[in-house]
Amino acid sequence: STGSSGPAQPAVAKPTVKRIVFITNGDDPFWSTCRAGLEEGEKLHNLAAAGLKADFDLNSGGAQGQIERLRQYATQDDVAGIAISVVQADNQAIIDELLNLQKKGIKVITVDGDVNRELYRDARPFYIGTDNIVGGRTLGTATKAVLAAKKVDAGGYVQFAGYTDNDNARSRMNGVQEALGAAYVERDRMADDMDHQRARDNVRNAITNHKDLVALIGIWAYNAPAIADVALETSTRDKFVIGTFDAQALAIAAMEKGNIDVMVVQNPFDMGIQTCRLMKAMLGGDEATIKEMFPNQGQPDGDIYTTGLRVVVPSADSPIKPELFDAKVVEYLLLPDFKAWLAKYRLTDS
Amino acid sequence: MTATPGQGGPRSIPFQELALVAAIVLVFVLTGVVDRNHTYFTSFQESAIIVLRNTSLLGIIALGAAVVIIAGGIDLSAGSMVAFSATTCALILVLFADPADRRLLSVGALGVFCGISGGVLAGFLVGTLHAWLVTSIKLPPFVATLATLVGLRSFARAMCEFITRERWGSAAQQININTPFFRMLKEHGVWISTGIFLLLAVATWLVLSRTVLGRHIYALGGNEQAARLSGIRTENIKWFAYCFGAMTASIAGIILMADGSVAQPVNLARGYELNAIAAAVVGGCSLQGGVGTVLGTVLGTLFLRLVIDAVSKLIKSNADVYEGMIVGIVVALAVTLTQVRQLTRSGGEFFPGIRGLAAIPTLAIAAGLLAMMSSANVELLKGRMVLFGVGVGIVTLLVLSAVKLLETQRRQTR
Amino acid sequence: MTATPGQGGPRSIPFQELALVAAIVLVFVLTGVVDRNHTYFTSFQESAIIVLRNTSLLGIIALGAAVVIIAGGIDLSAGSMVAFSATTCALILVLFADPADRRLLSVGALGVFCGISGGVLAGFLVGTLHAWLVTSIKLPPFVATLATLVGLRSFARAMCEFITRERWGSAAQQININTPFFRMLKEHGVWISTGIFLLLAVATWLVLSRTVLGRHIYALGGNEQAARLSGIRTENIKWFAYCFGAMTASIAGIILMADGSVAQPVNLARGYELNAIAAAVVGGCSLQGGVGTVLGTVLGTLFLRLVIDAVSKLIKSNADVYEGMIVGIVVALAVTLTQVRQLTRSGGEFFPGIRGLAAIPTLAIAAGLLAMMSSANVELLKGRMVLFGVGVGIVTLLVLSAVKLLETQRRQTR
Amino acid sequence: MDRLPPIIAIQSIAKAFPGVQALAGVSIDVLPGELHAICGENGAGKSTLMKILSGVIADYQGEMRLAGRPVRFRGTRDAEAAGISIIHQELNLVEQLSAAANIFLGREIRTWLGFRDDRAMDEAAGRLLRELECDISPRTLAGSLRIGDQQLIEIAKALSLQSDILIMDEPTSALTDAEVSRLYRVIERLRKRGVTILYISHKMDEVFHLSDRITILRDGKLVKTLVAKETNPREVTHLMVGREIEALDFGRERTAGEVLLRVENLSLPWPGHARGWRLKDVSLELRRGEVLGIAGLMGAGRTELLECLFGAASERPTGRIELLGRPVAFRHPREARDAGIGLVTEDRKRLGLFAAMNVGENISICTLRETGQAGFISRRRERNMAAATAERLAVKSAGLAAPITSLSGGNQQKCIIGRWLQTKPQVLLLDYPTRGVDVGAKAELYRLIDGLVRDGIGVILTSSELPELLTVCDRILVLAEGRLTANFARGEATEQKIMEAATQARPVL
Ligand SMILES: Nc1ncnc2c1ncn2[C@@H]1O[C@H](COP(=O)(O)OP(=O)(O)OP(=O)(O)O)[C@@H](O)[C@H]1O
Ligand SMILES: Nc1ncnc2c1ncn2[C@@H]1O[C@H](COP(=O)(O)OP(=O)(O)OP(=O)(O)O)[C@@H](O)[C@H]1O
Ligand SMILES: [Mg+2]
Ligand SMILES: [Mg+2]
Repeated sequence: STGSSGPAQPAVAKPTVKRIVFITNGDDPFWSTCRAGLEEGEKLHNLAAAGLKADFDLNSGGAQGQIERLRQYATQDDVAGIAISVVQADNQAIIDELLNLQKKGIKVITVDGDVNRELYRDARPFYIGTDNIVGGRTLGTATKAVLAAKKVDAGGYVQFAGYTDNDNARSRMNGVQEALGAAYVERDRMADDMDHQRARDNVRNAITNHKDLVALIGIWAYNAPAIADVALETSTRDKFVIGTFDAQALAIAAMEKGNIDVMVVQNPFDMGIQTCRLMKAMLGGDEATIKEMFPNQGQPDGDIYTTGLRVVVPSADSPIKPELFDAKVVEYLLLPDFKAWLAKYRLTDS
Repeated sequence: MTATPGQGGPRSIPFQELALVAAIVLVFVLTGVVDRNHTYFTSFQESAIIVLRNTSLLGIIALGAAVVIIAGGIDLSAGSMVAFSATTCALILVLFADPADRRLLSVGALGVFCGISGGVLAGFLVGTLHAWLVTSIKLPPFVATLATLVGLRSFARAMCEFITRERWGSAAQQININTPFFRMLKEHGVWISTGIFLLLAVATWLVLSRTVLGRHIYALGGNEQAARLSGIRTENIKWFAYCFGAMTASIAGIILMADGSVAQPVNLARGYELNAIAAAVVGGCSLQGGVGTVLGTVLGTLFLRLVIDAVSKLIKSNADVYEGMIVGIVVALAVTLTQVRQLTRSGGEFFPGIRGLAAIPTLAIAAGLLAMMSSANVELLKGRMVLFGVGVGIVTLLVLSAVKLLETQRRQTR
Repeated sequence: MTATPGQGGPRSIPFQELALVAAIVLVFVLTGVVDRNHTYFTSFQESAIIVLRNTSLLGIIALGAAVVIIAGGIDLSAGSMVAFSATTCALILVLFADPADRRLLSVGALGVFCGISGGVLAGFLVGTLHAWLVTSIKLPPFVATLATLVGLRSFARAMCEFITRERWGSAAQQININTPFFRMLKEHGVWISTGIFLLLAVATWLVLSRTVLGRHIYALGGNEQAARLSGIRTENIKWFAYCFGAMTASIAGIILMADGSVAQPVNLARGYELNAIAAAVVGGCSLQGGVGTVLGTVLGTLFLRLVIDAVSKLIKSNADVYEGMIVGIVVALAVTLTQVRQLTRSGGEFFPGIRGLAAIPTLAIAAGLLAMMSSANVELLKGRMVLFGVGVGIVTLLVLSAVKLLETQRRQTR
Repeated sequence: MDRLPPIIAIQSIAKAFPGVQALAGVSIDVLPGELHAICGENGAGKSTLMKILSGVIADYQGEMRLAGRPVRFRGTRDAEAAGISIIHQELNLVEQLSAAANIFLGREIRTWLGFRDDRAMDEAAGRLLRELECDISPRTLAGSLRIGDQQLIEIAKALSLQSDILIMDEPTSALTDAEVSRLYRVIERLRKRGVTILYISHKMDEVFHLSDRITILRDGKLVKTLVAKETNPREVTHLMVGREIEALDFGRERTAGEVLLRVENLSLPWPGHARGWRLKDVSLELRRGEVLGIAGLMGAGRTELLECLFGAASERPTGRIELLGRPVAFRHPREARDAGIGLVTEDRKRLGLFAAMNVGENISICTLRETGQAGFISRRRERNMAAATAERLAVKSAGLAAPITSLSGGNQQKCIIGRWLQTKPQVLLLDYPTRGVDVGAKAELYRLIDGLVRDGIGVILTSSELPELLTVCDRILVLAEGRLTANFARGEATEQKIMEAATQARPVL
């Protein structure tokens, strides 16, 4: 068993081993995949040789939790680098802590959740992750395709997320809205404060409250199974097109049963790997690798490394076709292929 | 807390329950009428199912809370207990499942049985722990269950990470349950949970109102020393009460797990303990102990959930923002109701002295803000919201001040 | 709750405080030594700052909780009050800021002043509301503050969404605060909050132990009826206590807002009320009222936070998984400590009857699981974790059984 | 009689509580069928001994033989099984439960299904209450009963056991003379049945009226066991306190001064009650330097009357109250206190003491403002004032820092009186101050009261013990069902006349 990857570290390891700590923005299974990637990357890029080890820290305490952790790590002198998925892009306090860490010579990058780029771009040198607005557009396009295939050219839809004003949620929702266009009316954006029970109740209420719904959009990973389940339980599945983000085990199961039309899947696994790669390079002063990852550094958005997006559809006869998407950004996968990929890395979610 | 004699005594309890029934009918009809879609009338069944699901779930926990409260104790740990039992059950499933099978599809009947009984057993053990802390270590129930409230959840999280790491090689913060049995349970979720709820309610009613044990529970809550001197083994009664409380919570935990087909210790059922206590209190249980009924608790739970649901029908979007306010106001009003007779009779004033004077603006401001915010959902008030809010605030201020004046008058004339 | 006579009585309080001091020193030294980075010694200042920051924040709330508890009440709403005052303050800033300026950079001195006093005023109003509900409506404090616990937070959320929608056109669930003044506050966050904390502590100490008001608070908590019949205006004392409780919370709210430079009603300071009560209880306040000291509360808070910090030093990452357990165990132990003399001297048994018998395996299982999980952090136990856990479990079982046996022996010989 | 073997043989039993040695090697033989009285000052250990005997206290030294067989009770159930039942000194009722439920609490009658049989219990309870000549319905909530009736429920509860040894620990402390004589009749019946009774009381007349033998305890030690016929109250009280109590008659040549307190047509409503009022048209005046006694049955409204004068009544009273000529209408005890009135409550534990505070703090609680300025307390002056008071009242305690709970009942009472003396009151209201106080302490309290009125304050004193009123008071008013029914001057009052006035419902004035 790979106990060493656990939340806790051997107390007698040599202090010369420096830690790279990955701080998440929540405790979604999404992150277990990312952690797997991190462990993979640790081996792949042989951090041990460089006297480094990657360490995964799940923050379930929101902004305060992240601030608290960043402060903690600032005091621990075996921490060499921090990779963080910022929970609030505009949170000045988090920015301050990031800057403070770098003042102490600790390398900091953002992964998956970036800071507000207009304001705080220089709070971190690099960002690794999805472009959420693109992700949103992709999901919107796919959903629209299915709607078109169903001959539904008007109606309302509701988007579900943990916090509707969280940065990545907002940009995804905006992307979806943009892509679905004016023909379809956004009835509501429902927040569940990451309470799964409430996530379900939100869907139930949406269905009873808005009579003209044609699509239900799940923005955060756990919204997908919530939507699918409720659609099933209220036997209204055929009334809605269901498009969701990420691929929780439950969501995959739901798609197998045909209860989800499309999943736009990020690649947290790759995020993990790339984090190790970049961190090692930054700490080892390996400019070549950095150049390789960020070829057009200095130019606009040159500090962004986008990990791929995947559109996963149940089967080949889905109305969603590869040519709808820009192949450079989006990888089109059928569910079986996607599951095969998961199996390859013994993953359950993505 | 100052005792309120006679409150909820046999004579007054029917009153409480009748009031609740009336309130429930009222809320139902009103909502059905006011709601633009008239959902309650048009799609009665779906609405009923939603309310039932939440009611039965909360109700199961509330029954436990009620018994503990009637016995003169308090159990703050219910929410954590729910998470704990769900996690325990899930982890047992993990151990029974093939390590490669992270969706727990491969768990057989034995695994399921062990899982469920494991969860319930966990409840029993925690209840025993509570009883031990309270009776042998002599901790006040509030402290003992406060400790487990914070302790159990983190215990569950730690276990979850540990076992998954050992079993799967990588720690997980939540466990997805696709085990066929629980999927099945989920399919018929409402009916099963409602069934269990009613079963438990009837059983609890039998125990409380027809058995000697029940009488002793009331006696313990009413006057512990008297109970002890009458030869009642009060410690054992407490043992029963806390075990009952914890076990109902653990049953709810398993249902919740099946319903969400996930066990997530971090925030599963956070704060449910307070809702359960609130439901019991709304149902007429007195925190001084010795007072309360099963029927009242059931009605209280139903009322609470119905009101919450009604609001989500009326305020079409983001109703959950208002849920807390609803619960708070309902609780305050319900308990006030149980006192109203004392209040009026004893010529007690509502706004005595400066204290009262200070309370008036407070209430006015609250009313004004509430009006302003809720007006956002009313078409014809759009744009005039601030005006409306201020108006309501001022009116409240005037009305309350008038009351205050009258009271001062009355006291002068005396 | 069963009264525990003499608990924390005048004589035993120094004991409590000395014990706490000893415990604090012990934890500090132990952690400093065991921690592989020896952070406490190598970078004492940073560590101290972290602990101080958390201590002062929790401590400010704990002081309020302590006063309410000593006065014989309870305030469950502190956490929500924190969120409420922070939101109020932030919203006032929003109103003062230019609608285009969502980072609230353009707020001037006046705005800041209004914001802060608005937040504190909110505290005063809520405190008044509590006092009114408790004294005039005669709600039990538990119920009254339970209602505001759930109500205030949702009220804050609703206000936040409403005002931002009205002002900015789009509803926000959180407000980022970049106002220069609060940035400045944040820069020197530790010192300011620590300063306020100490100031409040000294003031509270003066009030409680040197003034008539303070003595009356103890009297009220000790025996409300007698206090009233001694000519003490108990309602006004309650008014003070609840206002003090709410206002300390609102001050903490503003500090927390500045420190996090965000006001997020949804989950700001969730559960702080329980930590505050825990700190007060650890510090020797009795929930029966009439017992407790400021020094004890301060030490209790420090101890609680220090232990939590120590764990995050020892367990390098994800320490917060264990935080709950720590708090729970510390609280249980601390209160047990205050009783330990009664327990031993009154010849009370630890595991009486079947109840005791049932408690033993419970404790053994808990111990075993704990050992198993914590063993994951010890290198040489890797792989033997399960073995170790089971071992510890069995040992505990045997030891406790032995105790049980001895007790049975002793009662036989009697 | 003495030839019979003792049914209870208590052999050198000792019991220590933290701080106090409640019992030290007490040995008593109780003969079958006798009524054995236990006498002693407060804190002598009477109740403790009885608690041991009835299994309430399980850990003690020494041994006990029941009809020759050594026994050691683990709990009350063991004792009941062995045929011992007890009526405790303090009321132990569950107010939320009915009278019947209280009577059968812990021994509920079950149906064959194992469920509770409430009807059977109600009937049985009805029978018991009728036996006690008490007409309350078994279904009424215990909480809504008057103290006296609650006491009778306790007695019924003990009788329901049909046990052959019955312990009565101050059963009459809350009973009126009428109810007491009822109790006497019950006791007679029990004794005919051959029930052995252990009887504790501070009232000598009861002890001598009932008992065959009297055992006297002092400071937890056995002093002596006497045959009632061969001794007299004087000797018993002497043995109890260890010194003579000069039963001198107080109040000689006291001269009443100007009117301090005038009450006209005071009425106190009692909503939701058939009678409708607790007090009706009560008029009285209290002069400087006199002790005004108020007699009446339990529930007559004595406490309520004092509560009204003190602004502490639950309802708002109507009528006119003048203090030194100025009309007053107190809404809060604070106002009464500032106006110069003090009230020493009837229920010491519930309404008087601050258990968590020490002696000094208990004495000074009413006069803290006087000690310092601007709401601050001057510890030193507080201590001095308290010390002076404690000395003046001769409070026996281990200093001002001693916890109040460590004092005997009488001394606790003195502390509370002292608390009010510090407020320099014009009028002092004493509601049954000698309740549960032993003879020695009583005498001291009488002397204290006498001293106070001679210093020129007015005292209103209630008591359920007529001799006490007759000894101490200059005038005695009688309350019956909330109305004044008689007004006797010293000398013209006799127990006979007072009882007549107290039992008549219609006013004669
Ligand atoms: N539970 C207890 N804890 C501590 N001390 C106690 C307890 N019960 C009794 N005592 C002490 O033991 C001594 C004897 O008490 P006990 O009640 O037997 O006296 P008593 O003769 O019944 O007095 P009274 O006439 O007032 O009833 C007293 O000093 C009392 O303070
Ligand atoms: N039915 C009742 N309901 C509530 N409280 C009562 C009732 N009857 C009496 N009390 C309270 O019990 C206490 C004493 O009872 P009671 O009415 O007998 O006073 P009392 O007439 O002064 O008699 P005593 O002074 O002998 O106790 C008083 O405080 C009174 O308010
Ligand atoms: Mg006694
Ligand atoms: Mg009285």
